[in-house]
Amino acid sequence: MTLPDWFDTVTLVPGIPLVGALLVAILRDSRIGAWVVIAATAAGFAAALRLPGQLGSGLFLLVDPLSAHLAILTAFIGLTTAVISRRFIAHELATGALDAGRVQSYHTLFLTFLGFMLLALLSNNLGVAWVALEAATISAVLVVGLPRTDEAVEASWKFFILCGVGIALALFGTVVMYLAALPALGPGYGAMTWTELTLAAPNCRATLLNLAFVFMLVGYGTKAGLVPLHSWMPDAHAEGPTPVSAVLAGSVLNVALLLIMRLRAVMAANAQAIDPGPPIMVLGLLSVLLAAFSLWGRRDVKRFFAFSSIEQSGLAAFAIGLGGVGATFAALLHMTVHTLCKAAVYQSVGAASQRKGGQKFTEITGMIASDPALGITLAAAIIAVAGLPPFGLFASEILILSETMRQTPWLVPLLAIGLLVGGWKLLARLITLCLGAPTQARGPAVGWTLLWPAWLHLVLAAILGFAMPATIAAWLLAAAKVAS
Amino acid sequence: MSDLVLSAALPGLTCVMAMLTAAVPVTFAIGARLTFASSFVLCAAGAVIDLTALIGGAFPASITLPLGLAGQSTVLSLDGVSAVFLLLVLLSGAAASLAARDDHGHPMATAAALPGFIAAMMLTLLAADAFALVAGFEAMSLASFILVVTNHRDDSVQAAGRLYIGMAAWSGLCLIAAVALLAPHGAGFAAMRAAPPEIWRASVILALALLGPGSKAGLVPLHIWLPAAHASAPAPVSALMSGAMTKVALYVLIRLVFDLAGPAQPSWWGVPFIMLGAMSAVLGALRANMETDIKTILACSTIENVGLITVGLGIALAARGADVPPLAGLAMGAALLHVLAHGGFKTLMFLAAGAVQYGAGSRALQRLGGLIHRMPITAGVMLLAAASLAGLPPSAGFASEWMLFQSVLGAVRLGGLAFQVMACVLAALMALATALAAAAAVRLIGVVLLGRPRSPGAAEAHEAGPPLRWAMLLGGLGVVLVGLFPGIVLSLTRAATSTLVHTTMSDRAGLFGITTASEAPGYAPLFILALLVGAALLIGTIMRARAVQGHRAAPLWGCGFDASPEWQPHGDPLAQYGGSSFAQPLRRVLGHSLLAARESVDMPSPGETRAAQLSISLQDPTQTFLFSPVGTVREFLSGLTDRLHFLPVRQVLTLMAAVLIGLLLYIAVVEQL
Amino acid sequence: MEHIGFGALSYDFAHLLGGVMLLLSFALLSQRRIAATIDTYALQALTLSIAACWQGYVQNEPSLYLTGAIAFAAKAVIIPLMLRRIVRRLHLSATMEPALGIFASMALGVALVALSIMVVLPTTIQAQALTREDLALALSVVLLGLLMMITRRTAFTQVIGFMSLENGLILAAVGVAGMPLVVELSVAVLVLVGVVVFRIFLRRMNVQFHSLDTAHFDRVGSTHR
Amino acid sequence: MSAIAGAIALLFHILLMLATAPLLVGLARLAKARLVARQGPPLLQPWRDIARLLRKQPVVADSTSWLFRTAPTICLAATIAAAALVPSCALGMVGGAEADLIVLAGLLGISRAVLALAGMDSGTSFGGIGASREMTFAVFAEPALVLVIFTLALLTGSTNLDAISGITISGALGLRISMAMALVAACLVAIAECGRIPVDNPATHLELTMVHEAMVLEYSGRHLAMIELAGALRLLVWFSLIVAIFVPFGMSPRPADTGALLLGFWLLGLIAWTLKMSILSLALAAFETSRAKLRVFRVPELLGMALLLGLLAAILLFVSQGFA
Repeated sequence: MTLPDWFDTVTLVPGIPLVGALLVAILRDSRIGAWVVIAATAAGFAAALRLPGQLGSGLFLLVDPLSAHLAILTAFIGLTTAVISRRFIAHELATGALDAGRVQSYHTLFLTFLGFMLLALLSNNLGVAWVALEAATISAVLVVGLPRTDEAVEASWKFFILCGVGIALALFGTVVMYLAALPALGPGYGAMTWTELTLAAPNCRATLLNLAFVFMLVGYGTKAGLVPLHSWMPDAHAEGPTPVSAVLAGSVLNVALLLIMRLRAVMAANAQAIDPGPPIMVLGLLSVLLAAFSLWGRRDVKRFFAFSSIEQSGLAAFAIGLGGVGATFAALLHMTVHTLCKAAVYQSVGAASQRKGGQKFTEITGMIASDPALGITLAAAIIAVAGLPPFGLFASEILILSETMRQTPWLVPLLAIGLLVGGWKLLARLITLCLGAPTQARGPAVGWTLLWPAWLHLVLAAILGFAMPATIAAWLLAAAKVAS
Repeated sequence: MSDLVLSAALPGLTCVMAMLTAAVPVTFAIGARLTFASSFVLCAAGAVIDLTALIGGAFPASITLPLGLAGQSTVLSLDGVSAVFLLLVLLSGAAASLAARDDHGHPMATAAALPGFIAAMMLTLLAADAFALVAGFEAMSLASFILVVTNHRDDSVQAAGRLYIGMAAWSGLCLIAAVALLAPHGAGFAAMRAAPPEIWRASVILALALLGPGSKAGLVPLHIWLPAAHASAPAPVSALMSGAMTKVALYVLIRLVFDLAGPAQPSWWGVPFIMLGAMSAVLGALRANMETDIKTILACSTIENVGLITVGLGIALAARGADVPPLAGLAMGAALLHVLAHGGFKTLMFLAAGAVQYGAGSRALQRLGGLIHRMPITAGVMLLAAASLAGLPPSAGFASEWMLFQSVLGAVRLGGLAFQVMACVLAALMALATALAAAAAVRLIGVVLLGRPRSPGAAEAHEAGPPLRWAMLLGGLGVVLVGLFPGIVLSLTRAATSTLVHTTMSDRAGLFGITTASEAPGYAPLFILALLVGAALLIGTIMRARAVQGHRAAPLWGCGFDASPEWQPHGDPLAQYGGSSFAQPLRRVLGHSLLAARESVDMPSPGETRAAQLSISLQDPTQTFLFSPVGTVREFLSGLTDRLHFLPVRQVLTLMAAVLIGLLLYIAVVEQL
Repeated sequence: MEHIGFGALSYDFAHLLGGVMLLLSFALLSQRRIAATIDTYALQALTLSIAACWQGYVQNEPSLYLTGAIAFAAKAVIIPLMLRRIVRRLHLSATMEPALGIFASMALGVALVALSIMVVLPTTIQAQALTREDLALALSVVLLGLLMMITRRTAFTQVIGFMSLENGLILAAVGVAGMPLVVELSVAVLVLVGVVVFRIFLRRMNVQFHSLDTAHFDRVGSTHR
Repeated sequence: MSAIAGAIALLFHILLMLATAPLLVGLARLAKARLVARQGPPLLQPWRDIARLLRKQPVVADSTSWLFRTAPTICLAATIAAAALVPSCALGMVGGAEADLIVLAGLLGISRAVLALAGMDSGTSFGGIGASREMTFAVFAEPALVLVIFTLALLTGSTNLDAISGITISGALGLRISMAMALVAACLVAIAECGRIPVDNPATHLELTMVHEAMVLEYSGRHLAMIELAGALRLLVWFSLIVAIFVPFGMSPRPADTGALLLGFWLLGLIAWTLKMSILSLALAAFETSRAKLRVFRVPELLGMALLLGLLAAILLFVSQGFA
């Protein structure tokens, strides 16, 4: 079941985007660059689709249902976002928000970011995962700082300093984890490998495991945007180019949550170590509650949805903390569907803010009246994110709530308050964004044909929620078993 | 052959549901009118199928669909209870679809969402597992939300939509929590029934059911979204929401409490139902007298009627707990009969309100009047429905209210002194509510249809178009039949009653009337009708024989108001009693304390030429005591969290350090333990 | 190497180096002048590189010499030089205002060291003392770096705090027996890339705000929520 | 055969009630006049008024609708239907099985609602003011009435008037404080429902004090005749109702009980009923003479008292555990 580690088709998944990044950097032509990005992400997605047939693990890479699932998802989001961003960036270029050099940097960084994300997802080695995540963070920081506005610079600074500290703490956790596994696995790569760690966890030093857990939780929790470690997220989402927000909301959170899941699995395998559930649940619950209440005062559309991402990420973390196959399954489903839906939201919000020439709520109203296609897409995406049928977040939220009811019923009211307060505001914002009298349009109109990626996401989200094929269900279940 | 037909009932209904769902995207291809037509045909077909099943009584049947939560399948089932409610939904849906062809609003948005709305209600009713139930319920909320905000350019509609969707989210969450509590051993209804919850869990479920689906049905204290939302939607949708959706919410309540929470509950379970129901009835009826928008008035009356139904459910529950089957059957029969009757006449009333809105150009009482002259069919239908609203014999509203009073009388035997006193107060409150409803009905009819037109729009009003006219006439026929043959309608609820309270009304309901016990005197609408017609004939005969025939028309004498302007052939219309003036005595006596109604008069001093003004304000007690404080708390918390989110970088790092150190301390402490 | 314990030279020297680093962390915390801060940081980095080399010698792991060399070159020499240039070029004021009093931050620092010892000590009663002590020291350095970041107002000193934090990380990493090269590499990547990025940021921030005080950002941010 | 006989008996009963009703009003007026030492109108004056009105052609405002013109008929028909259900001199009439108190309240409600609508249709302030006040009074009268019905139903086990009278007449109930309270409450409700002093003054035409009269101000000719007749009939129905419930003694027993329809019983019942009606109407006159009309906003307080009495009656019943 071991893989040869390099030059394998698995390596193509992160490899193709990274090579594509190099290519774009060399080509120095933004228009061709955009097509290269699409081609690279498409090829990466195609390679990712083959992952389910290549289950196995090596020193550096690990393809199990969990990582394969999230890698396919990330590659898919990367592809659709690349399609959307070609048009988006062209418009930014036309309006002068970005110059040609920055556009080229954008394409390069986008692919770098995506490649390292995929690498982080597929890595079996804690160190590799860490390096990949770090590299992805840096490229994301640079992308966020691309627009030359004061706010963008501020946002990328906050992003960098917080994630930098977070990732540093995670590295410390990784060192301690290695130290904890030393007696069980001896020196060498084994003590840094998820698969080996999980197997050898009962023989690891419990107290060191605890220490490692704390540091990695804080480190990766920062990346997952868990309150109170989340401050970078609203700003980064609000100020960076919108297509990046779509990928940020989806993939970074997923990578961080995946690492937390794996960490949880290691911790849970050791009887002497502390129960990893409560701290994760507390952070998750805090995120749900605080983000929900914070939705109310927002004036900026993208920052608003960033808070919604924090809420959803918190919900997933909460479910991961609950533990058990059922809850982990729910968390996985939630992550998957949320990624799809939130990407659809950002894709349509991006188009809407370009159309209206601003991203304040006061600037974007009455979308359905002025641009029916865009307005309806946006409305559907918000409905999906708010957890209403026929979209999948509805299903995953039900699963999470009923798992909570089964395991810790006294937490249900808190969770429900968070969901209610958040969902209420989301839908109230649906009213102001999509309904009422439209504000004046300043940008290009967007028709149905340009919105197909968003609808593809929404349809997939609906299918996953209400008519999940048995094979995918079995596959997700296998993934959940890996992680719990 | 008939077995074949009956076994095809559930698949047939499922097909209807699927086709209605499919109509949502198809609308954009085939256009609004065709969608309404197909929705009408589908609903009518479904109603026929459902009626066949109800008469044939082939219950329960179930089928499994390969859709649902994460690879699991969904079970749909048809039993007596769902069939009764389904009949209402489908008939009301058919009437609304037909009437919507006459809609002057936004036909595309309405057309796309209306079939989906009906399908979602059907799913809620047919669901036999937790997921389908919740999915149907939420889809129903979503579809109705879309319908509520179709006239979204209006700020008040947006506000109503905001409130509505928030309360919908609330009730959905309560439902999910209740269902999750019920389903530790499996999500199917069968599994839930096999393992009924223990008492504390059941009690939480009861509370959640009353707060969640209860709020969706319009029960006090979470009712305030209802008048705003029902008034905002296009009229056919309001009809469907008031007539059918509130009943679907009641169905969910019934399903959870009577069926899934176990076959036996303590008698006190009925008490919260009775109390909330009585409060809703009085508050709703009182508000119906105060409001000045015809659809808001009707929506408030819906709150009242839902309250009455809930009282019936409460008595049935208490009687079931105390093991008094005859009373349980009577109360449940009353509740179900009122469900059907109210569903019918409220649908009709809203359709007529729509005709008024489009025909006279306004829904405000102060801009209507005298419509009976130019809108004879609408007026006739409205009168018919208003008689039910007022609970006058032999209309559809009376039979169920009669049964309800009888069950309140019987409820005295269910408990100790406290319960008896409660029953006694309940009787008084219900009488108050029905009398208030009668006053509201008189006010509505008197101001809208009678007198002189109060605006040019009302003076130039035109009758509804043919589809709406047909919808109203057919609906009116149905309501008349329900009123005259309550026994027959009750016999349709036989299976439902026996499922829910293990007894039926079949020995007490017949073609000619209903009785409280077999062999006892009862209520015979046909006899009452005969008596009324006979008396009228007698009077007619006498008058023809004895009195001077015909009459002489003359201008109205109005205590000497100004000469009529050109466009007001009947004098200044504002010199007649209007909605606010009609409500004045009740506003002063009851509204002041219950609805915080305040009047302020701006009287110009002598010599000033401006007009005097009377302004009236009222606020629902729920708003005062629940929503405003909760809103304040929410705002406070949002302010608090905002401060957390927008800290300077340094303080954010401090937070991070605090989390890290906190967790380190946590493990240090846990390790010591 | 499993036999290293109290009294062994290898242990004592490693311990000493760790102690020096911790001391330097405290020194960093107590500095008010920018130049002195940079010097102290350079000294800490130097100590780190010596510690890495010593560990390379003790563990007989040549890659650690590389780590030490990288640390020396990058952190003890290049970065301090660059920082000094920035200070000169930007005409930053020579002193900086801590957000928290020096004494209070020192007291907090002591508390953090106590905490790290409390957390680590029960951890490794059965493990080798080297790991135990080293881990406690490294953890202290990390926490003190964090403390420095949160008690200083300017972005400039926050960067130094961050780098001091990373010193602690590497101290931990080199102290662990047989840790594969991956970590060192990654640390190197982190430091290099991090500095580049910081450089970009410092320049840009100055262009746009004419100051390195992070409070500016917060004012900008507060208007755009 | 017996059905036809029953129908004929019912018709006779209705005609009897119709014929008597104006006399009752006349008697009350006469007695009131005599009590204040006036000569007073003759006993037959109400009938004469009605006959005179029938000879006049009605004048109808041209802004009114068909509802305005049919309202008197419906109002009178509903009152007649109510009268048909209330036993006057005999138990066990054809309508006996349907003589439910709640149905009866509903029928009286029809006549009230229809007149209120007609008042609104007239399009004047008077019509509206009367309709509004009439409906408001009903809002407060109805709960009190229902509590009375509630008490009676608890005592006798039925809301059927015929059954209640049967049980009262059998003496099974004895004397009860609850009954007394219910009687007072019922009388207060009756006063309000019939628009008598102190709730309303049937003789006034002062703008601000009118309730019922304001509502029907626009009526004339045969329409007004019907309304006058309906008003008188309503008074009679209430009197008969109170009598049938609280003092049914002397009523002719059910045919089923006696085995046959006995003319003697009937005559006895008729005499007893006439006597009781006269006494009640004299009592009404005496009461009205001694009271002044209440302000409109005081009326709810009066009816609230009736409500409390009804409540007390029921609660006393619970305490004594005396219900059937």
